[in-house]
Amino acid sequence: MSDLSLTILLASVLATAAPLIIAALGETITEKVGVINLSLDGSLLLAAMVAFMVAYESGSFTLGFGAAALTGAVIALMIGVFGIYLGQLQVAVGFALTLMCKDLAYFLGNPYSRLQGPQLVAQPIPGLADLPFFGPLLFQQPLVVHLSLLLIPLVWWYFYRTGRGLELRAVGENPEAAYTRGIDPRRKQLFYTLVGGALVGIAGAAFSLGIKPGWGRPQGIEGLGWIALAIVIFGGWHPLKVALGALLFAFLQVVGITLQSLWPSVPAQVFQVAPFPLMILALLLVNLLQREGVQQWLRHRPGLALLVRQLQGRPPRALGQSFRPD
Amino acid sequence: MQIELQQIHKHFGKAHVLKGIDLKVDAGSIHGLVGENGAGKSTLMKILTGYLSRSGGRILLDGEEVECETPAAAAALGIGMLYQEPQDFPPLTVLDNFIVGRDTHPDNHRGRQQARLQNLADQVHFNLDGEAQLEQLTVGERQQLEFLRLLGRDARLLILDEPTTGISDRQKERLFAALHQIRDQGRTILLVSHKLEEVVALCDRVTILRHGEVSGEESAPFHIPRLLALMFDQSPATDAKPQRRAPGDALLWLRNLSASGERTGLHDCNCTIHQGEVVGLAGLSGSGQGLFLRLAAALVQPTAGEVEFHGRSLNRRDHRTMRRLGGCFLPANRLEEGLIAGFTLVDHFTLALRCSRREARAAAERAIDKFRIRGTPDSTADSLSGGNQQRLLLSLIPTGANMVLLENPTRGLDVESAGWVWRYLRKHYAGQGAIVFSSAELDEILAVADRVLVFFDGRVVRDLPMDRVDYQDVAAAMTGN
Amino acid sequence: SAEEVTFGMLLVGPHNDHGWSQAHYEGGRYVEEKVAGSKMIYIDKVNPADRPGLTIPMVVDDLVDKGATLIIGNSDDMKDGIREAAAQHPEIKFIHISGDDVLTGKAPANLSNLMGRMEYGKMMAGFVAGLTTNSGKVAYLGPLINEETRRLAVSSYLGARHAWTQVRGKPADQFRFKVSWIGFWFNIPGVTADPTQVARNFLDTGHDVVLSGIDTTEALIVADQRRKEGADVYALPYDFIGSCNSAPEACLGVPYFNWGPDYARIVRGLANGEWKQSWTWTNPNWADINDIDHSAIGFVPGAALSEENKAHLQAFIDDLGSGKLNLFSGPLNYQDGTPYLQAGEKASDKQIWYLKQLLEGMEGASK
Amino acid sequence: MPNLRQHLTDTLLILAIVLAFTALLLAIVGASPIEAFGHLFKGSFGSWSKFSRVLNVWIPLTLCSLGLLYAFRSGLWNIGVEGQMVLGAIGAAGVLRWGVDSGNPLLMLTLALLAGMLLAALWALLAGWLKTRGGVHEIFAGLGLNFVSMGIILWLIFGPWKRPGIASMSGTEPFPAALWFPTLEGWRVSPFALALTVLAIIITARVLNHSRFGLNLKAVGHNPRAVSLYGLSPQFYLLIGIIISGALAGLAGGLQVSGIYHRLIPAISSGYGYLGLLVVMLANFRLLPIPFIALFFAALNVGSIQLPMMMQLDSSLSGVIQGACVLSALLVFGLRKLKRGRNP
Ligand SMILES: Nc1ncnc2c1ncn2[C@@H]1O[C@H](COP(=O)(O)OP(=O)(O)OP(=O)(O)O)[C@@H](O)[C@H]1O
Ligand SMILES: Nc1ncnc2c1ncn2[C@@H]1O[C@H](COP(=O)(O)OP(=O)(O)OP(=O)(O)O)[C@@H](O)[C@H]1O
Ligand SMILES: [Mg+2]
Ligand SMILES: [Mg+2]
Repeated sequence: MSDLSLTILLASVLATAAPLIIAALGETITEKVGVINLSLDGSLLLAAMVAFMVAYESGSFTLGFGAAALTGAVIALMIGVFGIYLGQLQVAVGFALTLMCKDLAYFLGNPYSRLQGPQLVAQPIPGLADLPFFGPLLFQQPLVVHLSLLLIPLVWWYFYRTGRGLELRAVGENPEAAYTRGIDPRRKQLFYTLVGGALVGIAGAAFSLGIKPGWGRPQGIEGLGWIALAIVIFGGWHPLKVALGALLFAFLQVVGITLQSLWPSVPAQVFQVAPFPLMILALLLVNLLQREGVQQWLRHRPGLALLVRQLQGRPPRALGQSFRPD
Repeated sequence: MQIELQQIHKHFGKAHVLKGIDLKVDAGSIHGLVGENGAGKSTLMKILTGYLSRSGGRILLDGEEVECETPAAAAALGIGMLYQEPQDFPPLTVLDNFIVGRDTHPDNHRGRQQARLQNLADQVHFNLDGEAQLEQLTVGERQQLEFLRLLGRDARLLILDEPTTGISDRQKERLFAALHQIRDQGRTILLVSHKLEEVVALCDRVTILRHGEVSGEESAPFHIPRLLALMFDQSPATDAKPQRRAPGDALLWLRNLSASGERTGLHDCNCTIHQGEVVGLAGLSGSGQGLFLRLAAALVQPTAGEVEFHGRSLNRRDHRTMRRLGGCFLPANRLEEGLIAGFTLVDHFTLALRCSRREARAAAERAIDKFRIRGTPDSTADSLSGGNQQRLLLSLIPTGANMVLLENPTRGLDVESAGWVWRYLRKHYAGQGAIVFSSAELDEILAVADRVLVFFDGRVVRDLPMDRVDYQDVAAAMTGN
Repeated sequence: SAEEVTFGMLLVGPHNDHGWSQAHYEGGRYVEEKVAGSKMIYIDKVNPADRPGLTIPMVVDDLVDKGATLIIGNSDDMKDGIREAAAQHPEIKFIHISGDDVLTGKAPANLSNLMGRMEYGKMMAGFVAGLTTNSGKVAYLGPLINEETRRLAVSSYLGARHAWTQVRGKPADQFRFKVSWIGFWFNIPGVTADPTQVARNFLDTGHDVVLSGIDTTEALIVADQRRKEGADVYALPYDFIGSCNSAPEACLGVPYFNWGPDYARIVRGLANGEWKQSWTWTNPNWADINDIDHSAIGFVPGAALSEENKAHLQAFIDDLGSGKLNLFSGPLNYQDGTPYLQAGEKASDKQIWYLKQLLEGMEGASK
Repeated sequence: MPNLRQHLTDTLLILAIVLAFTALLLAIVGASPIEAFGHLFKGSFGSWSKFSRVLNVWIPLTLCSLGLLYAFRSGLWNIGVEGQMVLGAIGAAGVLRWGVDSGNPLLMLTLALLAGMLLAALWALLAGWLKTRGGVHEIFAGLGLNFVSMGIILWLIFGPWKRPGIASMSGTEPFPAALWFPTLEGWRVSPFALALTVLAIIITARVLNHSRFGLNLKAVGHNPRAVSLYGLSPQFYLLIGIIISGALAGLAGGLQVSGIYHRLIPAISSGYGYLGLLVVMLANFRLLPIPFIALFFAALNVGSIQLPMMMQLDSSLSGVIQGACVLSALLVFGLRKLKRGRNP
């Protein structure tokens, strides 16, 4: 740790977290409107492949990112049509898509394996890049990092400060009630599922064009989709906490490497697997805290109760259920 | 706005719930809609707001036919509804709940909306904190908020489905004053209620529904006994009641029992059930009877107080303990809580009797015979008609049961079958134990029970032996008088 | 009279991985080109993660069905499977790459071991790294820990230290050599450390040359990214002659395997009916290590290597080739301070092959 | 039999969609669909040795799918099968390591399978407990535990159980041949494992469709609210369901160790747990089609190796076909549901 300056460490955390933040926020949007897109692990991979393929062939980042967003949205469309309109279990559709997209990515991406392709690099922003601390932290980063950082307040603002965001949350909580108030819940759900899917696609592109540039087998992002899903829960479906969760995960990853050299006797797997038990513990905690007994106990401890409330997150009530008007 | 409904029909699957309703509401009037539980009032109103589709019939507004296919379309036509079950978003704040929706002011400025909410609340002297979480509010307060939303809309027709659940008398007065004011502005109000005195106080005209049909229409001034007669079937006196026996030993104690749930919760309930008693629980639906039965069956845990059965406390126990000691519960929503859709009669008997399939088949055949279930041992529960589902449930009561808790046991049975069922239940279970049942039909209770508990707003307001029961008095107590 | 030989190739990774497996694949293609009548059938991604349920004996059955008379298994991981298959098909010949079954005597007579002396390649890579580093901090991105990976890391270290102290004449205590193991040959999120992350971490902590010991090219890519951002850092990939192509500007060179000549020799032998069980650890062709027709391993200097250092490298190679220089000579201690080689002692093949720990002076886990 | 006809049309419809989709994909990469399907078929059913290889995949896949069926019956999405299989393998490997010198291979093999089942069942119980007591959704509990089990197996292989001197992906030291399940001459599949799987199918058929326990389990899955009225504890059956699910996955893991790989390797579960989920979904959660679908999927897995060998195509096509099967099934079932809803 001694060799590593705090700035560099944090800058590295931000860079690592960027695609995760984008993907997790995309999934947050999807789940907030009541749809669960379980296909993230496959979508990320397929989108990463498509982004690389398109950017490689066209030389254009814009096209690469666009194609990836489209890929994510198309996958989300399947979830939407099957899950929302045909009333199939969203989890089943998502799971099948996860496995299929992964294989599809490797099948179609095979010719593009390990080619030198375009990659986004950090663009020091003139003037700002030389600031002490904030310069290296924020202004010598690739664009995706800025995108991820902008997205956090943006999603928060959209959720909690706009009318459409309010509708989005309302649909996720109670589609029937939203329907009685003149909102078409299924259209909303489909729309935001597509938006969320597109963001997941962009996250995939952020990997293959920026953070872990290139395409090949193994791509090195397998499993991150599950992690992103876990982070959404860990973050209690709140964009700020979700982003914090992604940053925490990235921090664990970055610091884990340093820690590994500090404690060589601890197997590397321990640091890598840590986020999963942590996620389970977080979920367990949230649920146990909602127990009547615990709540009563907390009633006499307002400080603690406040902390617990901050920790708590509740899934949107209608998550994963399909609404069908009569 | 003048509303005319012509020959409205509604089927839910095979159930024919509305059987050709004609209804005419004059512009600028308050029109009441009354009827017993399940008469079809809410269904009719939901059709009018486009929440439910109709199986047949026409809707005319000011003489012009309209479609009303979705709530959005109805809102555009100026129809607004306060639903019986609050259609809101508990995890959001009060203000968010006030704002959300395409049916109202398209203004998302929180400051202005807060001011509007405040303004509306002041008009009817309601008191709501915009920043509070909705889930911390009582159902009554949630209804108030919904009402304010409705008030704030330019709706020309306001439909209120049971708007006075859980609000205080003072607030009720204000609400009524507001309703009069709205009517005087020329808007039309459709009021659905059980509480006859409210209807009487407010309405210009009342339509009575019974079993999905219009059973009568009355104009002010109203005669309450006549309304009651139109609402409820005056079933021929059932001969189910044999000689009243003296109650035996106490079987079930409920002490200072409170619980949350249903619409009203249950508050501080005390009573003892003795062997040989048939106890009827009277009250409007959702006044606490269901919770009472579930607490007694140890399906719900109380927040305070204690249930004791055969001398054993049921707190922290589940229904299995109750069942081992001879308890048995039959829920009203048969397919949700009682039967297992997709399971055949034989399956059900196998589950209930814990026996081999051969024995279960024999039992199922016997039950089909005895309870006149229209089906075969291999019919699935969901393919049975409502009435036959009820017969199946009844046939599943273990022979040795000594505490039979029944929620609306004869719902969906015709009068004759109901009579048979009561003779059967009395003969087999009243002797060896007690029967506690709720019913939406007061006549049934009066005809069958030895003792009546009257529920109102989550409290037992009367506990009367049969010889002290007076129909008018119980009906009045049920509606809060 | 020569027979036509069909040989089967089991590749542990994708045939186009720009790494270990591709090197073998190209070796096979070389044989097809050079040995008349020879034909390769390959299966890539022969590992249980990529091909669930697949075992080596099964694939071998399949290849034998298709007419293969020689089977080459290119991964250490295939050790047990190859041995099992060899026992089941005594008439078929087997080559296990990087194994030691012949040494340990476990191999049936139709199984040979083959490996190139990549130690020299790694010494060259280390040497170049030691020449180039400004900070004196060189990093090694290791896969998992075993004898092979240890000896390759140690070779790199020896080469780098030699360049630093002997060629550049700098004090040994200003030289740092750090090894981080990701836990696997490539990244498995949630299971291994992320090599991209580890490489970044190296560069963030002042290392300016990263030697890669894993199958994939993360180290080079990260170095290239950092160069584009203005940092003066380099990397050396591993395994495959074309590895530098994915980021030439950051590449100091690549030590690579050239399996063609060995394979061609064996296939030719088989065509003539010759087979002798052997444990072969092939030297480079010192006359020209990059002679595709004769050298088992080579080192291609990268575009980023300065002309001056290229000259130093050539001299280094010449010294290694002539035997003037032997980096595996004592005194050398293991990492825990116990002696590995006494002063003046030169390591035997077995001492190198079965290297028990990293050496004193290297940071990082030995076990 | 309108029911049978409907199943048949559904199946044909699904197959048609999948064929069209796959042909399209192959056309995109410029390969001949006929040739590809031909290779897939010949690669899996072309010879006894190939078919026995298919059976080797079929065994664990079927076991996992059967297990999943128990969990689904009780209403749980046991996505943790993958990890349960890993734990089963660990349990079996642990016993075999311990019993290498026991001189009683039969006992050791039996113990190994039992230990694998037990360990996997406990691992499943943990997920079930998290669900019933902790309120953690079984999908996330299961997934999290899958990753943890991956961590455990790697830690064992690269740590305490590593081969003397080295640690590698090839796993632990192989067990002596005495501790392998014997195979018949020319076959690569252990008749014992095959018999065990068939037995599991028969037992599952009896238990799920003809026993009171199966009925209770199904009742809990159908209507957890109602079952307490019949004196059943829904929580108990949820746990039992997932435990059996885990035990069968553990058996599959144990067989992988003792019958296929003869050692513990990192990828011991081979993704059969996840694939099993697809099998069960495609079977529409019914038992009867499971062995056949599992056979089909196993054949795809095995036959797909021919694609890179003969056509330079990536073999992940098999996974794409499997996924496409499930998705088109969901589509067909969904459309049917919609149609039923429209005109009851
Ligand atoms: N979604 C539904 N599916 C099936 N049946 C329904 C549905 N909604 C209502 N019903 C049935 O339709 C009938 C009429 O119900 P409705 O809610 O209109 O009664 P109501 O008159 O409003 O009764 P209450 O006074 O209890 O509110 C009842 O028998 C009810 O069980
Ligand atoms: N889903 C179904 N599948 C098969 N048969 C059904 C199904 N639903 C109803 N039936 C049968 O159709 C017949 C008529 O059912 P319906 O519900 O209309 O009866 P009902 O007249 O309402 O009787 P009740 O007065 O007992 O409620 C019954 O014999 C019933 O068993
Ligand atoms: Mg109603
Ligand atoms: Mg009926």
